Formats: sequence, structure tokens, C-alpha cells
Amino acid sequence: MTTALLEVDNLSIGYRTATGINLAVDGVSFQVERGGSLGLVGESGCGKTTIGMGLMRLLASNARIVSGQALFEGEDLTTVSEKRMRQIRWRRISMIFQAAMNALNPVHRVEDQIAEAIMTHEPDLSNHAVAHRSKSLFDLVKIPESRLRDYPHQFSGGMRQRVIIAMALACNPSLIIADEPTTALDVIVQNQILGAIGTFQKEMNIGMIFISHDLAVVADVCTHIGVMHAGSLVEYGLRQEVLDCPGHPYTRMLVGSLLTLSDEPADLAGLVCPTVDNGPAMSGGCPVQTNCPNATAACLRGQADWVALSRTHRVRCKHAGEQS
Amino acid sequence: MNTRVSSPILSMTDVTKVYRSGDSLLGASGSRVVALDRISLDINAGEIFGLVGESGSGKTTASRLIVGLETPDDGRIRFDGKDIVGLKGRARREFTRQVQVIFQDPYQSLNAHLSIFDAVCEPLVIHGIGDRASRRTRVCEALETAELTPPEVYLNRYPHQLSGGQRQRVAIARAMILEPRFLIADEPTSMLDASISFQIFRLLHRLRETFGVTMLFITHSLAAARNLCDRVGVIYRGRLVELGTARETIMHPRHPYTKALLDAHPRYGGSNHHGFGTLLDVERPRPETDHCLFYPRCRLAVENTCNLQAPKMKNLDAAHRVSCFLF
Amino acid sequence: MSDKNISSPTRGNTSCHAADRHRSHWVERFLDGWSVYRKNTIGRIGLTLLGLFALMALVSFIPQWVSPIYHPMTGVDPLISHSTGPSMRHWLGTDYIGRDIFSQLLAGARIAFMVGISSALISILFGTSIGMVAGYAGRRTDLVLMRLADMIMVMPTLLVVLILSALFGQLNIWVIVLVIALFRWPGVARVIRSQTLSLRHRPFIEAARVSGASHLRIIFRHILPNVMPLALLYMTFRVTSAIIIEAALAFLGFGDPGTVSWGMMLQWVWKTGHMFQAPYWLLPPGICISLITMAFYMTGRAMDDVLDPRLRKEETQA
Amino acid sequence: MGLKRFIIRRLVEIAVIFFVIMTLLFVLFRLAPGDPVSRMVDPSMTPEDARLLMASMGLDQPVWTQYLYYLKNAATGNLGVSFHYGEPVTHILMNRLPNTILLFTTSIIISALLGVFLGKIAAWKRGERTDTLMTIGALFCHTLFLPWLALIMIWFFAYWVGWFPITGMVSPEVWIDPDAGFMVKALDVLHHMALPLMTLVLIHFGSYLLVMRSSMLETLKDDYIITARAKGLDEKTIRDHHAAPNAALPVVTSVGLSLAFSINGGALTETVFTWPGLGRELVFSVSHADYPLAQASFLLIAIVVLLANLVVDVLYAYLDPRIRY
Repeated sequence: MTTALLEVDNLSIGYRTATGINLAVDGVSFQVERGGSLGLVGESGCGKTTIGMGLMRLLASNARIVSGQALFEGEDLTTVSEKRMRQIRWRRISMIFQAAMNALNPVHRVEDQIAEAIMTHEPDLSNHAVAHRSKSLFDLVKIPESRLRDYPHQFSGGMRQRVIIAMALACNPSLIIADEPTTALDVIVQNQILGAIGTFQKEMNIGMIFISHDLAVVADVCTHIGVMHAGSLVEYGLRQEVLDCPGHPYTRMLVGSLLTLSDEPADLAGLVCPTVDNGPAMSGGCPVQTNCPNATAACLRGQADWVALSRTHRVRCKHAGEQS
Repeated sequence: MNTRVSSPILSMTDVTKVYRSGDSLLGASGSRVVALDRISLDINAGEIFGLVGESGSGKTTASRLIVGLETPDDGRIRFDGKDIVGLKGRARREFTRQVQVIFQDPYQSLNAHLSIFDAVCEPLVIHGIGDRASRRTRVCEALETAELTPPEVYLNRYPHQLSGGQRQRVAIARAMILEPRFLIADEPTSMLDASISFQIFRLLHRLRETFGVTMLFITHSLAAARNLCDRVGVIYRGRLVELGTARETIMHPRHPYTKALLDAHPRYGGSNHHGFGTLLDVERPRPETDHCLFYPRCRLAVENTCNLQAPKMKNLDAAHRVSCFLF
Repeated sequence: MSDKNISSPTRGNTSCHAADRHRSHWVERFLDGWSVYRKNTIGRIGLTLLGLFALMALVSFIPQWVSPIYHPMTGVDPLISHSTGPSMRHWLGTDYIGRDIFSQLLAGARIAFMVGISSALISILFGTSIGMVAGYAGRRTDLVLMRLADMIMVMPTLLVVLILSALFGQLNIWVIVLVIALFRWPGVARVIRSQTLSLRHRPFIEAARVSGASHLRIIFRHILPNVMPLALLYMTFRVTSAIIIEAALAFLGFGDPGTVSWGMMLQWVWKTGHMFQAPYWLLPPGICISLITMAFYMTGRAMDDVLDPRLRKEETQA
Repeated sequence: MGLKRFIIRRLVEIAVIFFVIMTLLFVLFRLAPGDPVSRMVDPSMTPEDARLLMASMGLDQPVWTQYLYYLKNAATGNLGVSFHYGEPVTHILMNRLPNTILLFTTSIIISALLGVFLGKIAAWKRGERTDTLMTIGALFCHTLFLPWLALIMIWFFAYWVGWFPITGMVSPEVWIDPDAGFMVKALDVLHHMALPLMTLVLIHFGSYLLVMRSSMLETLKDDYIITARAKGLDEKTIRDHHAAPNAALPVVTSVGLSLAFSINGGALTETVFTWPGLGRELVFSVSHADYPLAQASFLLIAIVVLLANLVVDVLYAYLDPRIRY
């Protein structure tokens, strides 16, 4: 277990509001192995992006890490100095942002933006070496070198995402946080980008946290899956375990509403699907309780403890043991 | 279950729409974008027809043409056998009672300044249907149809007080209040979370079963089309490339583009390569002449054929049609 | 009022109910905005200053009622024939022919409000309707209207009024108001147009069109309520520019000779060469013009802060 | 479409707008009460000269012919003779034009640069004392009444402290002196320009500061700022290299939009400081009922504004790579 690249332990992140601190991430723990990939799945607003930003210490000014630690290659990301953190950013942990986002600065050429990342962390490198590295990165993500001199708006959505991937690989990081990298891309492009991310991640032995709202996409690229709901991690395990025998009712609902391609269409009218369309859960209890078909009085009293379903698969539900 | 054989309620014949940009008073120097290129398709009464395509493929343009938000540059659109292009006045009002749309973005499909009651009631007001009391009853019924229960709770609320899924249901109630015969759902769930999308699909399915409303379901998701639709058409850069029953077209596709879409569809558990492999790694340059639009990306393309002319729709069997030189 | 009572569905009179509900929506939005506005320091200062000026305008009738020598235009103090400093009899002193500066200052507040608000109202009316029509109609109409707006926008209003007075002689204050309004609508129209453009293809507008709503219905029921806050915001900025232009015009000597505006007072002090000798005469009108424009500007900026997050919220929810 | 074509198209547009303005002026000229002849012909001329002038302007012809004469004369730069100076107005105004451009461009450039620089700092220190002071200061300066500020400046700096000359653009004794070199003359102009320039900058920098500040606050929320932080860049680089260039773009637009406002202010400043520019000439001619001069200075100012607008647009296109006309 000690070989993990990143070990997040009981991480809580809160936003200051008028009424006090509002926990967006509540006691989340997980590990990412070197070369392993963890998919964090959850619906919008469940806190998955906040985790990514929290690990990079790039939270909005009204948010802060309340408790917990994140051991990355022996350093606790929650406590290292800001100066050290700047060195870690991109050099050791880089990010791939959502494709629809303006992640590239519109007024600078992409070449300069990539070079900037390299030069910040390897100031001794000659201009020539930097240019050479940029070229080889573009080769890697299959964009013609001639386009290095272009501005971001001259690229299509998929190409821009490749540029961002190239930039993320620029300093040879050991961990990549990919936040909804294919949202808003078309299926074919999405597939290509996912393929590219998966390949680099495996070939370069990079650890990855892959954040997405789309279980199908996460299932495609990740070895481990963590399911999040309302700031809490509710299920965590190997991909097959989570998808094939989901232990948490919320995960079951997510897996159940995953439309698949099969010879017979799903029985839309017949499938029972708990609603998660309503307001927040009552404070203190299990976050899923108001929408959970299995909820009992016990669920109102405090959050459930982790129940291990196998050596690698754990669920946070008071009724986890009761289900087959 | 899907054996409804009936005459088409809506038929499009060679419909073409070109967008021009950059008009100015001093000389027009704009570019042309062909959004739809000679699209022909029939939608039968009572079916859910899926139009599948990537963004920018023209699928939304098709829906806008049908409801008259735009006019086609060429071709005919007939509803119930009657031409509906450029309808005016009374005839247009009559038509608008029968065809309604559900838009993609529930956050923008409701006027923030109108209460739910006013929003859902508006079509009744426009068409001068009923008096105040009966309108209220009908609004409540419509909300119930959209599974917003109890409806009274919602009447006086405003859109910002509702979640995305609830707003989309209000939009559905609004569309259903005139009891239309034809409903267009334009990517109704692309902004919603997975579990809520699922519920909306189920609601649409139920509307068809209960009211027999014909539906044009526009989506980029093969899975959604597979599970909800009776027949689907696949559209690529404004041209229809394949058309058939949902099962045949999606599970046993013929056109290289449909195959590429299927290849790209995420499938958990297994590898995502099913081995059609119709997509080229490096695109070919786009030919000058009229050509099959998929030619630059198609591994199976035949030189001197696909790059020189556009393929025509061919019947593979009674229900399945494809536009490709390989067939 | 009955708004919170959403769980009582069986209300007798729906029509009355609908009317109540409608009003309370706007009241609620207003109160909502007000509660944000109140926390804005700049906005509070602005409103307080505006209140003071409004008070000045209101009491401006009193001095001349007390004694005709306080009439701002014609009331000459028989005992004084040159500019004097502040005294008990004339709180701010008198001008070069013995008119009371304080009562002139009060009258100036009235003129400033009159000019500012009436001209802003007219230009907002023009700007909003033209902007909505251009944005909604699109194509040729839009192109023609916006080119017209561009053309008027690059014209320096002050100089236009100057050239008009070169042609037509001294202009009446209402003519000045009208001309300012006619030259200040394009900015409003542009903003309203772009807002309308962004609204025009919103699904809720298209849904109304699909339901068969007429253009008038769409413009008044769907577009107008959405651009209204912006129009109100722009009104505060138009008030300031109208006041400044009128004052500048009067300062240059082309104002309505029948009115006592602050600009006029500055012109008198400047043209009669009293600026080095009579700071009590030079300072008050200038401070008043600066402060009233600042007050309107601050109010506008605070309103902008209130509106902005909400506008942006509606934008970014997509 | 290339930049060159864009400029050509805009020049054509400017020509059209100019034509429209001219036509409007002509129509107003005919609509105005009184005798149009007396408005164009100096009453102090000899009858013979007056007849010649009238003939050259077509004032003895029907309206349509007059209009054609008017256009032809304008095209050849003949806009009449000033009553006051007794010279062709084009001569006078060509003399004034450089003075206006000098004051106008310097003031705009200085206030925009100052506004951008201070606005950047204010936004960066959002909510702190620096920010509050700067914002309130900018609001205050921006809403000062320009002619009044000009009077106060004169009163204080020229009359009270006596650092700067009260009016004018040059001191005659310097310019008459045959030994004075270029530097001396330039310094003399600068000395005269200081007060009007300070007045204009004080009035204008505030609005640019406020625009820059809010635009910078907007930009700081942009996604590429997060990217820049994630890349491990230090805060100064993020501010100056990533946020500021993007945030400054709206300032350029705002300079363009406020050109008309600036020229109003320019005219007022020129008048108060008796700076021999176009604006002052316009004000002067209007109060002296010198219609030919008034009309010509108005037209020339219109051209200056239109061309300045074009310059701003081209500058914007140059700064923003997304815009390639």
C-alpha cells in the first residue's frame, strides 16, 4: 500500500458562505498508483472538480482545505509552502482541462504557451531545446509541427484538446488530473482523445485522476472508479467490481441509467430508478438518504462507515451488507 | 410493438438549407455553409424517429425548418400532406397547434420573468383557447402529464426556483398543452445528469404510449436513439447517410460513418474497438468536386468514385437505406 | 403577498390572483435587488447625494417666495451692485449684479434634474425601442438602424448643439433637451440590441414563436422584461451625460438665456472675470455639477453591480 | 478578408458618413430661419467681392444647384471665407489641426496607459485599501465637470502658484527670438500644454481605470488563468503576461467609444485654455456668428473623429489575434 503515488486521506474542503462553512468535499480518501488511473464519477455539483482543484491548491478564494492530507511522493500537498507548490504544479502534477473551456490564453501562440510551461520549470534549458521539446510533443499528439505558431482559436475543439494534452505532458509529470477532458466533444473526437490520454498514461507510467460525470467514459479509461455524491465518496473499487456488482444504491442507479447498445432496447417504462432530482439531504445523515429506495431511520443518524466488499472494493452504506 | 404501418405524417423532400454569413450594406462578402443538403425522409404517424448526428451536422436545422423558425432554400416539407413552408396567418396558427418543440437547454427555454403557470399557459392564450378557469385546469393537467405532481405546487413558482430536470418537464408540459400530434425533442437531455436524462427518456416514451404523439428525437447519442426510437436516420455534415429501423441501423450499420460512430461509442468493460475501423488516421484533402462528404475520413473510400460524385440513397431492403457507393 | 402561499391551489378568483402574482414578482425582484444594493457603499453614497439634490430642487421655490430679491434670475439686491462674499443676508454671496448665489444654486438643481431626467427618458425610450427592433428584426433593418446609430454615436453631441445654435441662434432649454436625447440614444440602442440578439435565439423566445406568438407579443412579453433592467441602468448614465452637456453648453454661453443653470453660473463667473477674485462664486456650481453627475454615476455603477451577477448567472447556467 | 481590405472598406464607409453629414448640414442650413446668403457672405465685404463669392458658392442659383456647388466646393477644399479672419477657412483650420491632434492624441494615450496600469493594480488588489482608494479616486476624477476643473487648474497652478502660463500655446517672446532652437520652442509648447493636458488626463484616466479594473476582474475568472496557475507560474507573470493583455482589450474598445466624448472635452479645454485648436475655433466662430468657419471646423472635427475611430479599430485588430478582418 505504501507504494501509492498519491494517497488522499480524509480530505475535506469547504466554502465560506454567509452562514458558515459549507463542505463541498467531505472526508474523501483514495489512492492513485503510479501508472494507475482513478475515475471520479458524480453528477454536477458533487464536489469532484473541487477535489482536483484542491489537490493543486487552486481553490477559489472563498474555499479552503478544512482537514485531511494528501501525500504525494512523500509530501503533503495540503501543507507544503506556496513556493514549493508552484514547483510541484505542472512539473509533477499537471492538468488536462475541460475541452469546452478556454484553457488556452487566446492572445498567445500555442507554442509560447507550451514553452512557458517548460521554461518555468526548467529555466536552464536553451531556447533550442525548448522548441525541440515542443515539436516532439506535437508529434506525440499527432498535430503537424507547422501549427505550433497558431493561436488557440485557429484549432478545432478536438485539436485544442490535443494541444492541452501536449502541454500537460510537457514537463513529464508523474500525476495528471484530467477534469472532464472530453465533455462537449463529439463522440468520434471524444473516442480519439480518450484513446490518446489512455495511451500516454500507460506508456509513460503516469498516474491519473480522471474526473467526469459520464460513467461510460470513466469505465472506458480507468482502472479504479470512485463514485461521489454530495461531497462524499460513496463507493470505491476496481472498475469491474463497481460496474458489475455496484454496492451502493446510488451507484446502482447510475449504472442502471447507463444506456447501452444491445439488440433489445432497455425497458424504459419498467426500470425503477430512484430520483435524485430533489434538494439536498438532511444534514448529518447519509447524503443519499432522501432519494434512496432503501433508506431507513438508521440512515438519518450520521454517515455510514465504510464496508469492505472485497480487498479492493468498499462501499459507504449502512445497508451494504444486506444486499447480495 | 413497432409494427405501426401508416402514411407519413411528416415528409421532407430534397430539403436544402444554406446559411450565409457576413452580410453588409456595402457589398456582401460572406461565406456559405450548407447546413442541410437535399434531405429526404418520411416520419410515420405514431413513431419515434431518431435523427442522429454530431454537432454541426444539421440535425437542429432540420427541426427548425419543420417548425418554421427558418425557411428552406430548396425542397418541400409536408405535414399531413400539406406544404408547410412559408405558412402565414391562420394556416400557420393552425399548424403551430399541432407541432411543438422541446429545446435542448432547460435553463434557457423558460422566460425568467414568467411564472410556471404563465409559461405553460401561454400557448392557450396565444390561440385563445378556454377561459381563465379552464386554462388553469388544463395547465394542471399538462403539468401532471409531465410528471410534475402535485401541479399546484409549481404554478406560482419561477424558473430559477426549479432544477434543470424540473425545468425540462415544464418545457414538456408547455409543449404538450396544445395536445400536438407531432413533437420534436431537440437533444432534450444533453444538459442534464445521467439519471435525470433517463427519467426524461422514460417520460417521452410514455407520452408516445399514452397520447400516440409522433416524435422526432434529435440526439448525438447512439445509445439514446437505440433505446428510445423506432427508426433512426444518421446525418453527416448536412447529408443523410443511413436510414432504417433503430435495431438494424445501430446494431448492424452499413455506412462507414455510422460504423465509425459505433466504434467510438464508449463501452465499459470491454475494449472500445469493435473493429469496424472505418476511420482514417490521417485525413485526405477535401476534393474540389462534389463528393461523398465522408470521403476524406473514410478508410473504405474508392478513389475516382467517392471523390468525384455524391452517392445517392439506395434501398437495401424495405426499411433500410444507405447512401454509399459500396452498396 | 400570496406568493408564498403556493400550497393553496383552490383560490377563487384566478384573474385577480394572476395580477397579484405578477406584481409581486416584480416587487420581489425589486426587493431582492434592493437588499443587494443596500450593501453597496458606493450605491448608498450615490443615493444619499441624489436625495440631497432632490431636496435642493424641491426647496428652490422658497427663496423667491420669501423675498423677490432672492429670485435666481431677476432678483437683484438693491443694496448690492457688485459681487460680494457670503453673509447672513446672502449665504453664499452674490454675483456681479447682486443676485443671490444660493438661490441660483437651488434653481440649478431643478434645471439639472429636469434636463437630465427628461432627456434620459427620451433617449432610453428611443434607444430601447430601436435596439429591440433592430435586434429582433435582424437583417436589413438591423443593418440600417445600427449604421445610423454608429453614425450618430461618433458625433460629439456638444459640438452638434453648437453648430445648431450657430444656425438657429439661442436654443430653448427644451430644444436642447430634445437634441441631447436624439444624439444620445445610439449607445443605449447598441446595448439593448446586443442583449436582444442574445435573447432572440434563446429557446424561450423560439418556443413562443413555435407556439404561434405574434412579434408584438414576443417583443413586449418576452424581450422587454428581460432588457428592462439594463435600460434602467443606462438611464442613470444618460442622465449624467445630459446634465454635463447642458452645463457645458451653458458654460460656453449657448444655453437657454431664460434659465439659471449651474453651467450658466460658471459662465457668468468666467466671462465676467471673477474667477480669480470670487472663489465663493466659482466653487459651488462646479462642485454641484460634479457631485450630481457623480451621484448618478455611482447609483448606476451600484445598480450594475446588482444586475451583473444576476445577468451573468442567467448567462452561465448554460 | 485582409486588414488592407478592411481599412479600405472602412474608408469608403467614412466617406459615405461624411457625405451624409455634409448633406444634413446643408439641409439644416436651408431650414434655418433667416437669409442663407447673409450667413455665408461677410456683410463687411464690398458688394463686388460679395457677388463674386456668392457666385462661387452658387448662392444665386436654385437650391439643387446650390447643393451641387456646395459639394463641389467642399471636394476642392473651398468652404468659404471666414468673416472674422477674412481668410479662406481651410487655411485657418489647417493651421489649427496639428495643435488639436497634438493635445488630443497625447491626452488619450497618456490617460489610457495610466488607466490600464492603475486599473490592473486596483483589480489585482481587489478589496484592499489601494483598490478602494483608486476606485473612488477614479470615480471622482471621472465625474468632475471639465470646464470647471480647467478653471480650478488655472486658478491654482497658473494664478496661485504661478507654475504655468494661463493661456495660449506659445510665448511670443520665445518664438520671436531668432536664437531659440527647436528644443527651446518644444519646451515652451510643453510648458503651455501641461495644464490642458493634465486637465484632460485627469478627466479621462478614471473611466479607463474603471474599465480596466472590471475587465481585469472578469479576466481573472477566465479559465486560462487557472491554467496559468496550474502551470506553476508566479503571480506577477500571471498578472502581467496572462491577465493584463486580455483585460486591456476592452479598454481599447472603450477608447473608441469615448472618442466623441473626448472631443467634446477637447473643445472645452481648448476654449478655456485658449489653445488654438479646432474646437476652440468652432466655439469662437459660433459665438461670433462666423458660419463658414463654424461649418468647416465641425466638418474637420468629424473627419478627425471618424479617422481616430478607424485607428482604434485597427489597433484592436492588431492586439487581438482572434480578429482578423
